[in-house]
Amino acid sequence: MAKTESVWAKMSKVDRRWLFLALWIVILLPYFVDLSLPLKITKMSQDYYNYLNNMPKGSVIIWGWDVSFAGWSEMEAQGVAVTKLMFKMMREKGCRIIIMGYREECGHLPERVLLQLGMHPTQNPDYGKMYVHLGWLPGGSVGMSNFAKNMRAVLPKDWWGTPLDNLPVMKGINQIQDVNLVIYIESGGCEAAISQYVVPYGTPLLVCAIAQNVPGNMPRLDAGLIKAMLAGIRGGAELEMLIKELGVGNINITGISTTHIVLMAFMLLANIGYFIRKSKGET
Amino acid sequence: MATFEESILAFLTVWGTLCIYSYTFKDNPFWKWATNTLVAGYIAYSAVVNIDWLLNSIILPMTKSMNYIHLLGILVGFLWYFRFWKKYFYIYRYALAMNVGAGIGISLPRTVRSDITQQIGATMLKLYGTGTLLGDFTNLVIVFSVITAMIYFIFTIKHEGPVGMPIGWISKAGRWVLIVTFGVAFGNTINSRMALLLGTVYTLMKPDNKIYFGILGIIILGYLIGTELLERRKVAPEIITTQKPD
Amino acid sequence: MSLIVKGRLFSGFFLLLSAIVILMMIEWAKRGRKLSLRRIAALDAIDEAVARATETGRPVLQHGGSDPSGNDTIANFSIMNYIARNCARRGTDYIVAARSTAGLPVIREIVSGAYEAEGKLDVYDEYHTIRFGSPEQFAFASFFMDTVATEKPAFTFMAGGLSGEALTLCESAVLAGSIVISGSSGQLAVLFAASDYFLIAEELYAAGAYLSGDPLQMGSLSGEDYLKIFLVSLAVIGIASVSLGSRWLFDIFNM
Amino acid sequence: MALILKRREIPILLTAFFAVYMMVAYHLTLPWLSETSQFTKDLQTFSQILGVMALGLGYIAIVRLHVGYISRRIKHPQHWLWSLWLLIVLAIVTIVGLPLGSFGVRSAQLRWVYDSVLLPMRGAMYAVVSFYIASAAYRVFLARNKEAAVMLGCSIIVMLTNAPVGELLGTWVGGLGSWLLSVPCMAGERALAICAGFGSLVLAWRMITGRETGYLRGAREGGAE
Repeated sequence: MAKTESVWAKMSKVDRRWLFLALWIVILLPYFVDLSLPLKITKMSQDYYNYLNNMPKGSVIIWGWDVSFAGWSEMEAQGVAVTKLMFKMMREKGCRIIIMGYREECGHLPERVLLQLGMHPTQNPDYGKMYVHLGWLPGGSVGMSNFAKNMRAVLPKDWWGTPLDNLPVMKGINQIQDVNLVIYIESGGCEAAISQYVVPYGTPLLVCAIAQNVPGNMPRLDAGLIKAMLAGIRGGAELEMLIKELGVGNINITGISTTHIVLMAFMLLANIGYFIRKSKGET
Repeated sequence: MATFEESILAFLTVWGTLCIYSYTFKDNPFWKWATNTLVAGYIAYSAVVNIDWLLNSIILPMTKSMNYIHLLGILVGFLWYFRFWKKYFYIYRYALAMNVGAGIGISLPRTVRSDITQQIGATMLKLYGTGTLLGDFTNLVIVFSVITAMIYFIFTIKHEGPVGMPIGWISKAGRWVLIVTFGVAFGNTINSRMALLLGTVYTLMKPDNKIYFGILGIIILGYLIGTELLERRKVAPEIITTQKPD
Repeated sequence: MSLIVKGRLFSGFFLLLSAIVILMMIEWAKRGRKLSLRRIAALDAIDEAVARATETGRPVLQHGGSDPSGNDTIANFSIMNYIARNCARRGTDYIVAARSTAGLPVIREIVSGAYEAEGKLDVYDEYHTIRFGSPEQFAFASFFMDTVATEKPAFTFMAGGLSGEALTLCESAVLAGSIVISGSSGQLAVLFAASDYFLIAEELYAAGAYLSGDPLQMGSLSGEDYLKIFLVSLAVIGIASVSLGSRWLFDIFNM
Repeated sequence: MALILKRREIPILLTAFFAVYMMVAYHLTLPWLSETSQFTKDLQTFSQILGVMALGLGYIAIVRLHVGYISRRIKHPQHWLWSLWLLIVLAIVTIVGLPLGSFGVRSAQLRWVYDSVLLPMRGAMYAVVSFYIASAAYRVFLARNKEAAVMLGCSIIVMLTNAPVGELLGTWVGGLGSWLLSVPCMAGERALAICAGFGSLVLAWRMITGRETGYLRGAREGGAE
């Protein structure tokens, strides 16, 4: 009797580094053993994909980035998958894609993805005809509000210094009303995009949200301020499946399963231990 | 085969990441190195990127055709730096005040619509006649939850007396709504954090980086465990005496 | 062409209404209107936790908050004053882990003021009580955890601009055997789960207002409450009329 | 003169002017007072540039802090040699990022810095927290009372919804998880968003009317009393 007590009591005091070790093991496990499970497409991701699929030909789309370096580890799946989808729409439907960033890091992050996809201006002569990377826009809400009214006042050149007037893709695009859709990838909330683009001008907005911000964005999705939302790494993995180009999302989603199982096991063990100790009057 | 440059890149990537992860074991010099490097690197990075924007979008175009608003912005912008001048630091408040004022003026009216009036508008749902039983139930839950949770945040009514008592009950229900919200949000936070972790591990396990991950991982872990064991030997008696019964 | 942009009338009206109500309530509170607040469980817990720290002879630790510009930090300062006075009165060791350089002078003022008000300025040692870590998020987290490990506080209060690092702080304090009370308008779920008592967003502001009795904070709180009651009643009317098949209120909202 | 400039009324009036003008302009359609009038546009461009000009504040502040640490040879909270290293890194990245010679923001050298140092390290920094989530889940997340039990239950259902492994238990898990997210959680978040909106309204009106001057010095004068 006394022995079991001490086991459960000990368990509640186990050095947390053993838990960390367990976590490391299950994170690395999928790299050595194939544990991939079938992934069901959720309604949210399907809606997102359908919305983009139903965009009319020749639409102008702002592909806005607001991801920090810290959030990129999670958002890489979505960022790359949506960029691929954008280029697919550009080729198939003649959509014009305007890539831009809303924080310091987001001049370089899209550039990195463009390099990875072979769409960097040094790699692709089509740059500037159908798509452009405007670099990043400073100033948060103030900057966005200004950009919405008068794009060229604050971003007269693209990221590599070519004046916008020399780029055919920007022809006739001077304010937010000339844009059909804004896609916004965020790791720190999408309030600014909603209040500067959606509320005053009614521009449709799609959001790619970090999983942590999904609950906070739900009321806005429900109120119609956001048209569709892609949620966390699972959303990224699902979009990869929908566009039939598997990538980092589908690799990491297996790790999500294994880590979640371990975390739930931790929770369960802790609670069993707690109740046993409680029933024995130890707490 | 990776080039020399790529190898250095891979080495640095793995080294930096592992130095930070070493913190989960305990505070150590690798972590100190990493956090100082990161703080400095990030601040310098954002400064140069901002300078680059100013140069490219504002200052260089100004040399071609004068834009007085841009010029005024830059000149007034120097007021910020009075902050570091003891005697006239208060001038810096002018820049701050303008900046804060513009921020409020631009975001407030729109936030009122997106976060307050539009949200209340979206809560005005049909309580019956949506067609399905689940639809009716869902609407009822939404309406009930929003209203009770909002009443939870009303503080100036005491939960006593004929008016206060029912409000107290409603407020209790609101607390339960918030708890369910937090439960769901916690699940999503776990998802987010695990995804971050997996993303960095994905970088570590890239073909170029794998080998460094193995080598550096063993070196850093060896150092940590070694120092831990040494420390334990030194302070072991003390731990026993200071441990408090739970 | 109308004078007001279409779709912005109602939110504009609400903006104006909010200004009138809030400013009026602040003015009223300044003229000496007495307000009573509903009970907030975490507030009673603060007293108990300080008492426990006194019994065990271990210190009380408080997070100094990030840059002092938001509601969270203002509330944290009010609570800081209360806890510091409480500790000074009972002779309990009190430590503030400061994060912001701009906040540091304010913290010094508040804590020394609290000790002075209790007539304990002779035992107040600024270098022991107020410790500056680093303004950078994770460097501060590491400093905070270090402080927790060496001081082993019996009670830790955290509020004022907590973000991603908050869980690490909270977890380290819990591991050191401390009661943790926190309050924040961000990171709600995580902190709610990890702390013993948690002041949810506005609850923190209410706690700050209650503990300081500051008419500015009290008045704002009461103004907000009137606006909330107004909105809730509008919502109830709207729900009733929508259920009966009329969308007139909904249309007004979108005017 | 200096006494007049020092007065708190000047910054308060500036805040009030900028805020009230922008709010009024947002709602009206007058040719000289509307959101698209030239003056509003100019004022916004001006504010944006003004905001960017603050770029050096954090930079100078951190240099001053660490120069202070070095000159006092401090040992706590960290050894002053680390501060020296911090300043060296600061100098290197700054030089690499400024447009001097082949350096600059778009140079290969800066790409190195962010690709190999900043990007992985900042990601790892936040990922460290995930380990603490694991330990919090184990140690703190106990069904001690009804509240904790409900929260635990909701979290587990959402975790099962987010991970593909949950589907092995049946489709009801995903359905329940999405319902929890889009109905009660959405409603709770809506209430929180509305209240947060009120919080910013209150703060804004207090700032505009000069009742809240904390932001101008760091905090309200006279402390919290």
